[in-house]
Amino acid sequence: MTEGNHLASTRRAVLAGAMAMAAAPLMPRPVAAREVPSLAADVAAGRLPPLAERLPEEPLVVQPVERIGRYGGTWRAGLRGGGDTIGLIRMLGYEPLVAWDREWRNVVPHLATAWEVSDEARVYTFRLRRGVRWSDGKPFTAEDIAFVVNDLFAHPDWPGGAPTWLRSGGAGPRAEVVDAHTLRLVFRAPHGLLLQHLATGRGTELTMYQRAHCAQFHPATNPNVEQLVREGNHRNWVALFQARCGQVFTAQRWQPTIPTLNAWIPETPYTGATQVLNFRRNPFYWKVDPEGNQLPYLDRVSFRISDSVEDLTLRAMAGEIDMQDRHIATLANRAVFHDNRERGGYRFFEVVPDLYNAVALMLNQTHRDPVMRSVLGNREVRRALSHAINRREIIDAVFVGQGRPWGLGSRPESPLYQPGVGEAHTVFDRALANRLLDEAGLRNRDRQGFRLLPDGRRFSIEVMIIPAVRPEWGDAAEMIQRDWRQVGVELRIATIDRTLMEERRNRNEFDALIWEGSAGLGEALQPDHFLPSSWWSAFGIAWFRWVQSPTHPDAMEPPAHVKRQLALYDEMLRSADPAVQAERMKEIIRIASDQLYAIGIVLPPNGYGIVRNTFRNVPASMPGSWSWPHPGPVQTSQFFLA
Amino acid sequence: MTAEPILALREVTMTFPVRRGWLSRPAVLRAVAGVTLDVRPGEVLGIVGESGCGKTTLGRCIVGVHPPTSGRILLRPRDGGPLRDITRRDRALQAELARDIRMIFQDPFGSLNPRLTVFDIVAEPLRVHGEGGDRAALEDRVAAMLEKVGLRPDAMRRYPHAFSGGQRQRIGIARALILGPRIVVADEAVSALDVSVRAQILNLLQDLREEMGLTILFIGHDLGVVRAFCDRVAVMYCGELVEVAPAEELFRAPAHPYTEVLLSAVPEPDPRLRGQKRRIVLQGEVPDPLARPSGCVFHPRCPAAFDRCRNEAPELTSRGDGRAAACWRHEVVRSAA
Amino acid sequence: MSAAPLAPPVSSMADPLATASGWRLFWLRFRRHRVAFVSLWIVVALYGVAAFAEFLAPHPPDRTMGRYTYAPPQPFGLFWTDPTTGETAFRPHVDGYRVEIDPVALRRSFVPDATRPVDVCLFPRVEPYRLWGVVPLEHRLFGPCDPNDPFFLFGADRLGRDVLSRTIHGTRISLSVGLIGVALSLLLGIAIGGAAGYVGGALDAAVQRVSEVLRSLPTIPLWLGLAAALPREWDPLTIYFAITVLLSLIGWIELARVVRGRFLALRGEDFVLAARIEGMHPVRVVMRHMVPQVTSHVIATATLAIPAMILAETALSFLGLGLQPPLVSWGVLLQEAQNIRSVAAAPWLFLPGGAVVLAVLCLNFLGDGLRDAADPYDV
Amino acid sequence: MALFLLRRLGAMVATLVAISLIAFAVIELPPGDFATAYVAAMQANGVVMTEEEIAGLRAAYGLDGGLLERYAAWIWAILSRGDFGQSFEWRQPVSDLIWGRVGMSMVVELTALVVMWCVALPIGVYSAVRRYTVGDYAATLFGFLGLAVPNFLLALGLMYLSFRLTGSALSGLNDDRFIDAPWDAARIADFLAHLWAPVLVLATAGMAHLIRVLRANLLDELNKPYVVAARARGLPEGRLIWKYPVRVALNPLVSSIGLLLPTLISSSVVVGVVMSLPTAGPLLLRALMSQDTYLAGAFILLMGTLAILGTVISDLLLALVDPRVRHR
Amino acid sequence: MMSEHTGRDPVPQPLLRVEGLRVAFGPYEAVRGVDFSIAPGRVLCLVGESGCGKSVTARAVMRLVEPAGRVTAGRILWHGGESAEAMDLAALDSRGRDMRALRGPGMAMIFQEPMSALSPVHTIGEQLTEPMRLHLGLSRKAAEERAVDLLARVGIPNPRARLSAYAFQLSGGMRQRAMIAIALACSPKLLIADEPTTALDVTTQAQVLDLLAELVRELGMAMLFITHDLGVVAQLGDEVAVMYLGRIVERAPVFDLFDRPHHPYTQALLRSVPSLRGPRPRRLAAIEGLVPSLAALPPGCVFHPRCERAAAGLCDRDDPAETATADGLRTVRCHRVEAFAS
Repeated sequence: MTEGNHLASTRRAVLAGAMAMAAAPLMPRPVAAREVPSLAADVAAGRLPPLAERLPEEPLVVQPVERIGRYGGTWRAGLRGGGDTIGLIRMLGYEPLVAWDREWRNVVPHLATAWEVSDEARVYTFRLRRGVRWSDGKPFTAEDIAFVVNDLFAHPDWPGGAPTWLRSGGAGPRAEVVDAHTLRLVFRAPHGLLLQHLATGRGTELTMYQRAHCAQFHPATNPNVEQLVREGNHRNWVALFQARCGQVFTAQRWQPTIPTLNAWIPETPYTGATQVLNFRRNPFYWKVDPEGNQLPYLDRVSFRISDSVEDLTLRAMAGEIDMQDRHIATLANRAVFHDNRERGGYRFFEVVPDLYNAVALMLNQTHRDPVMRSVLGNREVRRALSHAINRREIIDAVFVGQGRPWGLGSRPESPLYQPGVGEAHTVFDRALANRLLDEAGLRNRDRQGFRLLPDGRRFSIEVMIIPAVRPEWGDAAEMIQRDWRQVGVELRIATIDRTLMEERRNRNEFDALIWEGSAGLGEALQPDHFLPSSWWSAFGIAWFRWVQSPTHPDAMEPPAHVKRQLALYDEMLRSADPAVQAERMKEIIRIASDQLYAIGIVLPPNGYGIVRNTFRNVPASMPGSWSWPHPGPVQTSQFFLA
Repeated sequence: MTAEPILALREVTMTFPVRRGWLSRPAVLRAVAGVTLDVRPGEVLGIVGESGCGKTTLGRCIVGVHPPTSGRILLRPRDGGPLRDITRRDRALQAELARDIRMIFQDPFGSLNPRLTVFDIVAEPLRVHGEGGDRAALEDRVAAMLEKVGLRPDAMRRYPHAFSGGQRQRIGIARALILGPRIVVADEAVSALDVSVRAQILNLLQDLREEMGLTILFIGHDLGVVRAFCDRVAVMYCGELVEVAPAEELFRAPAHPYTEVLLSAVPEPDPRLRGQKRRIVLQGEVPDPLARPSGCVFHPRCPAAFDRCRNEAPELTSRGDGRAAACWRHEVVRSAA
Repeated sequence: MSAAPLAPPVSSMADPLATASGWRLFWLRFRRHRVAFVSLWIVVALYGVAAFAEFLAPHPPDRTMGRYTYAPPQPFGLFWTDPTTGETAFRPHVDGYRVEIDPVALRRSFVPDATRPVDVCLFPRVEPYRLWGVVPLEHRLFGPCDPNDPFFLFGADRLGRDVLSRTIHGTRISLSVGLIGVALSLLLGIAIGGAAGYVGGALDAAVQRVSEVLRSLPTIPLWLGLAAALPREWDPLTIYFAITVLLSLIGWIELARVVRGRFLALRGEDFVLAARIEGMHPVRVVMRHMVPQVTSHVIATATLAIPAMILAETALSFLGLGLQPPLVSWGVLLQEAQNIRSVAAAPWLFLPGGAVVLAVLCLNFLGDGLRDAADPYDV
Repeated sequence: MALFLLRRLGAMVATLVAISLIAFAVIELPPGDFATAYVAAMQANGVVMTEEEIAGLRAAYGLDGGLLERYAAWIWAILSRGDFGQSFEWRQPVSDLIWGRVGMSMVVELTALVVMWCVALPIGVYSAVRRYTVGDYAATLFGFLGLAVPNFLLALGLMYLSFRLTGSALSGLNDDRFIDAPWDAARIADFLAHLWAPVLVLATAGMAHLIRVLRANLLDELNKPYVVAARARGLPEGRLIWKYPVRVALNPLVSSIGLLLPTLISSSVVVGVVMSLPTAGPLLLRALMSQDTYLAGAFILLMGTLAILGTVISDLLLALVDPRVRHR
Repeated sequence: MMSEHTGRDPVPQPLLRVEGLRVAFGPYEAVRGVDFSIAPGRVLCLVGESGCGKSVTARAVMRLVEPAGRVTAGRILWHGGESAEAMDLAALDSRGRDMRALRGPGMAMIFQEPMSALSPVHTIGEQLTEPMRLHLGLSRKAAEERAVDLLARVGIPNPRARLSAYAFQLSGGMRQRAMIAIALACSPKLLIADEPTTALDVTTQAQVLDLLAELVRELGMAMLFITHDLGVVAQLGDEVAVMYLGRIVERAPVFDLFDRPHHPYTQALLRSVPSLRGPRPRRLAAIEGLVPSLAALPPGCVFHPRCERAAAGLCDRDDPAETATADGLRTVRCHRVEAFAS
């Protein structure tokens, strides 16, 4: 059993992408590594064990993007005020059991070196990397993960229980510690997408708690926990636990006192009072470059916390930010960043968004009002409305001419891309639109020229938008409004608060909404625009209700094509074979596109980020998503300052 | 001389709570302290005293600006029936009384609403009391009234700021008299005017009084004017009446030491009197109204005070000849007589 | 008796001022303030612009010309010299654009090009529209003779919308926010302050206390909280009125303070006393004798409150809590402009800010002038 | 004086209770709670949360109690233990979060106040004494311009200008390297080098009001007999103006400091957000947006308290400088 | 009490001589050519109704009408300086050093309302010592000592404690005494009193008048006393100048004036003052008509519309010149002065 291979004993195991990881399997155990210069003094003074004792027996060898780097330097970037923990996870905290490769094609070994999946994808067995140490030098074992799964997620007091992505059949798994380096997760129902989910940002939740440290705050392992709760003036042990050990999305997990597997350790706790969040290198980090140099190259990370995007933008332009795309890389800023490249001494890198569309207008096909339901549920009406939109003009005006007309379908960069699907129903053809609407029984018009519903009311659609999230939506909506006016359909734009939008959506009290079209690369992980799978499946909230519970008063039985999709998805979950999953997913997307679950406008142009010229090993292009939590899978530990 | 009073004050007292800043608890200021006084029909009764003596407050109690804290105010009805208690007035009664008892104010600038024309100002009582009919009728009455007070009828189209002080006071008089009242309270009505104009206004009031049979309460501090204008004079000190007497008598032979002091202080327009006139120099200051002296209020400054004055407060007692004074010395005189 | 008058009395029957009403005197005093007088006319003009926005703006506010995103302002000229012949003729025009596309920066640059004039007409025929949503019209005051030509005197925004037209349309909401807000404040302020000042006593004390609390509260958090509490399903116009009401909730305090102070002073005035002795109904006393005295002063205070509301609206919009597109207000326009990109490359997007400054400035001068005229020695 | 203080304090407590009620109500008014706001924020980052997770969140934050109940608990904790509760977002005691920020705010705002006075005073006096001269108009125009330009525009412009001229963004109150450093001379120097910009923005905005009130007050006083009387005693004009009418005209302004403070605090929210200052504003805005009840509540309560304290202090100041107030 | 100084005494060398003084406020002339002079130890009373220009005249002497008003013509000759040459104050810069140096040691002023003429926020002591330290160069301590003496001199009890009192803490009479003390701080040669007793009650007025008379006698200073009350004039004045509409219509020693007023305005004025003596008049004598506005002065003699004896064709046409009696002690501005001056 060599590193990177699967547990070879069972050929029935599904091969999950480890083979694709280019260099890793072939890499011999690196030798003759140098000590990290900035740690040399500590090692010499005996405060730190020598490198060989810090590195695992089988360190993860990271292939640098450009070249072997050199040690030293600080990575400066910015965080938004308010716990910008997502950004931290992406940049510093992506250390899951299994990870994505840089191309977002395959799941590759990370903290787990190999895994086996049982039939029907119910039982997963992971082989953990040997000798990996937490930042306090304690070994990382299967017990650490079992603690999270069994003692936290399965504990009745733990808020929310196991996270959704870890559930199947409505419950989380049971963790079995086979030996110190072998862990088994046993699910109640098939969970074919587990590996992919593990490789997303949320997958890191399993590897963020050191049992030895966190058990102090758990009633099962520390009988005196009540006393600590009282002393710390906490509500209960969970609050105590989260305060001292953190929780995946809270700022509290970024404390110097919490042992971590990350490349850098915070120097001060991340709190609301923090102005600059500084990290120093983790001397026990478990990755090396091909020459055996312990990563990370960069000694420090320094994140300025700013409440003003403009402030961050100016800092980036002034060359005070080394690498970043988050918050600052807006469409509008591109030109100014371009102009200040020399002044700031930076270059651009490309970020391919995990979006199939920048503007996805979803019509509520399960409208509470039967007349509206029959009209919006009519595929021909939706086609008409799609053809009525002059996408080119919107792209010109709103998207600086970037991107092409697009409906619903995977991005060309996606493995699931199917020619013609994304382009379907996107031709601007006002005559066709009018004809289709006439044929759909919407021939009558009122004095202002608007079409009337069969019951005599005006055919008027209110669309909920939150321009605060994407300013383009408001602009696009205004242009769609004009286009639809031309075919006699009224669009009313409701600028709305997010909370309220979600409330109305979940109560199924809305006509339409605009959101971005997710996902365009990681379709299977976030399929809500392709079939009724979550509250974000706004095209058929009542169908989703039905999927959840057919007896729910708000539930509506979906039509045949939806049921077909649900069946396909079920097949997908039962198989952990990526090839099978890909085929099923493609068909689901084809149906969704054909049924116009969302009327899309434009295939989003690629985003960008800026990186200082001296800041190396940043790929020229990377996907951008929470499912592929960029730049995490690039392996930020191999960034260096030339 | 002892005609039935048209207006009678019985032990009228008016106090105000005074808060002197944040520290002290509210004190009680006795602006008017137990004034009893009869006003006879058709007379001009002068009320004199230095500033702060309560004469203005007394006048305001009578016209109904504020009800007295205690005591009674009685008014003889128009038909001459028995005196009617008008101490407490609701708005209806106030409106009714506003026909009988009216007021002329001191400040010819502040007493006329600068935003209204003279017509509006003078006609307002008519309108409030529902008299006068339509606009033309109102204009006729206002014009007649204006002529009566010596203004040209076309003045009614102008605003108060277009008039001099004397003219404004005429407007104020017109407003006071247009309802044909019986009693007019003139509160320092000529104090703000220049000498030459003051005489005009006083003469005008004199004429109108005779013509309309008015009873006038003339509140003032200029003793010369009071002497010239009033039939009877009441002298106030520290909220109390210290002397009441027919004008001639009072100026000839003041019965109360304070009256004497007042008279002696008036600068006479005759240089020959320089050094001849006996000037009584008062000790100290007017007492703080919040800390009234015991006994006779005037005793700390009185040149003729004796022991009794310090301990007992003298009542205002009549001497029988229409004169009354609140002074133990006067008491002595009376008992001697 | 006041201090001996230093200046001689000037009014007499012969004086032309003699028959002037209080309002006329007010006006005459006001006219002496030259800056305020000029400001008055600018403010009147601004409100005129607000009233006739549809007619005055060369384009509808939401008209996008996708080809002209971020087009800079075009210079306007009355005479045009033909570059080929060198002849100069009267031809009102703006310079057209030469477009340069930079594919890396994802940007089109526009350079005004004098050789391609866009003819400008008075009363050009345009697509039919309705003034105030009522009066059907087919012409605007001015604009390009050919409606398809670019015509951006203030430049264009990120959607190729005419900033001038949007600014003109924004005038309507921005100025009316102030006006309506102040009207509501006035209503509240006069009612509350008037009652407190006239009745006095416990009511006065209560009002004093409440307004002290409200004044002590930093307004932005209050507005933030309240603005966040507005039901978002309301349509933009309702939100607009709600925001106005919110602004006025704070605005009344100052007005109430002024009114109360004046009423307290007026209550002791002899002419009010005279009216009260008359047995007049208190409401009539207040309406006839007290309110007219405070109006000019209140108008001045109200005028000074309008700019504060305009600024408050822009600040709220800036924080994302005020009015939202598709409504067009100056605040909304500035909110869209408030990024480095605009500062750096499209500074004309801040021209609505110029409008804010102009309006606020003029309203302040006007208010100051009015106040001086109402009461030369009062703060 | 002692009695006055007591009464003033009593009134202050009553006002504070009112403020705390308002603060709490305002934060609780918007639909939804922290959980919904949190879920929405996660959603924006692509993290989808389920109903169970949300319910778990609510339970964890104690958002399931009644409004009054929570208010009572909150206010009781503050009064009994000085415990402002926990910030939902930061899972930290609120008191750990706010003091530093509020302190920084006070530094910025008080500096702005001082600058405002130092500039407004001479300008106000000048424009009153030289009424209707070019200088008066210029001063007035300057003051009004400061008032008319929205704060955020000024801040934004200043930041960009600084970027163009010096190549560095003008934001924050310290360079990164000083932020966790002790307050030594170097840090203070750096602090002052950053402080001027927000102070400038804040001061220009408030100055007009000060100038205008001072000018009006002074115009009122300039014609008073006591000024003529002082002149009749042969005092030099400059000394006379500053000693007599200015002194009297300042008194009402002294009492207005307290009222200026809430305004300053408000505008510093906006400036703080634009210029990314470590002041209360940005955190408050965040807290309000994310419905972090106790954090926002504590901020509003604290700002209200400071404002009221400001009023009390300025009342005392007034008593100090104005004998008419002192001796009554 | 003070019968010694009467108008009959030979007139000493004047301290101040005003010639043809004119003061304008904008387009209106409030003072239209006024002449008078005051000698040390003498009291000149300037009498007239409100708006006649008496206050303006007094302030113009101290050059305190600027900038609202302006001395447009005339000379204000000051003989109080070191040199024999008279100094023309009208030619000085009203805010200049020379003028300032004169205020305080040369001339001082007391005002009608002591409350508003005293600074509300400075102590009496501060305002009292200020001119001494400024003009006499006294130390704070010396100034305070002198201030205590002065306060005692003007009859303020417990003077040392009063130094730290504020104006609002004193009664009206005390305030006026304090005001007088401040005026006397630098021992002025000329005291200008602008209606100092008008705002006071009669009893207090009497005290203040006595005090002023005493001071003039003791200190030998000259006093220009502005009043509208002829009773006050009769008590205090050595000489009287009656003003009407910006001009002195009659000037005479006090006994002459009260005995035999020449100008019809003076006569009417005297008649309209009610006396406490003699028979009670049935009616008061009034001057009919109104004081014309400065904006619309009648032609000819400005008093002619109200004058009982105005002669048509003369008084309504020609402005009367000032005529002096043979002894030069008296001047009258009336066309028909011979016709009735008996």
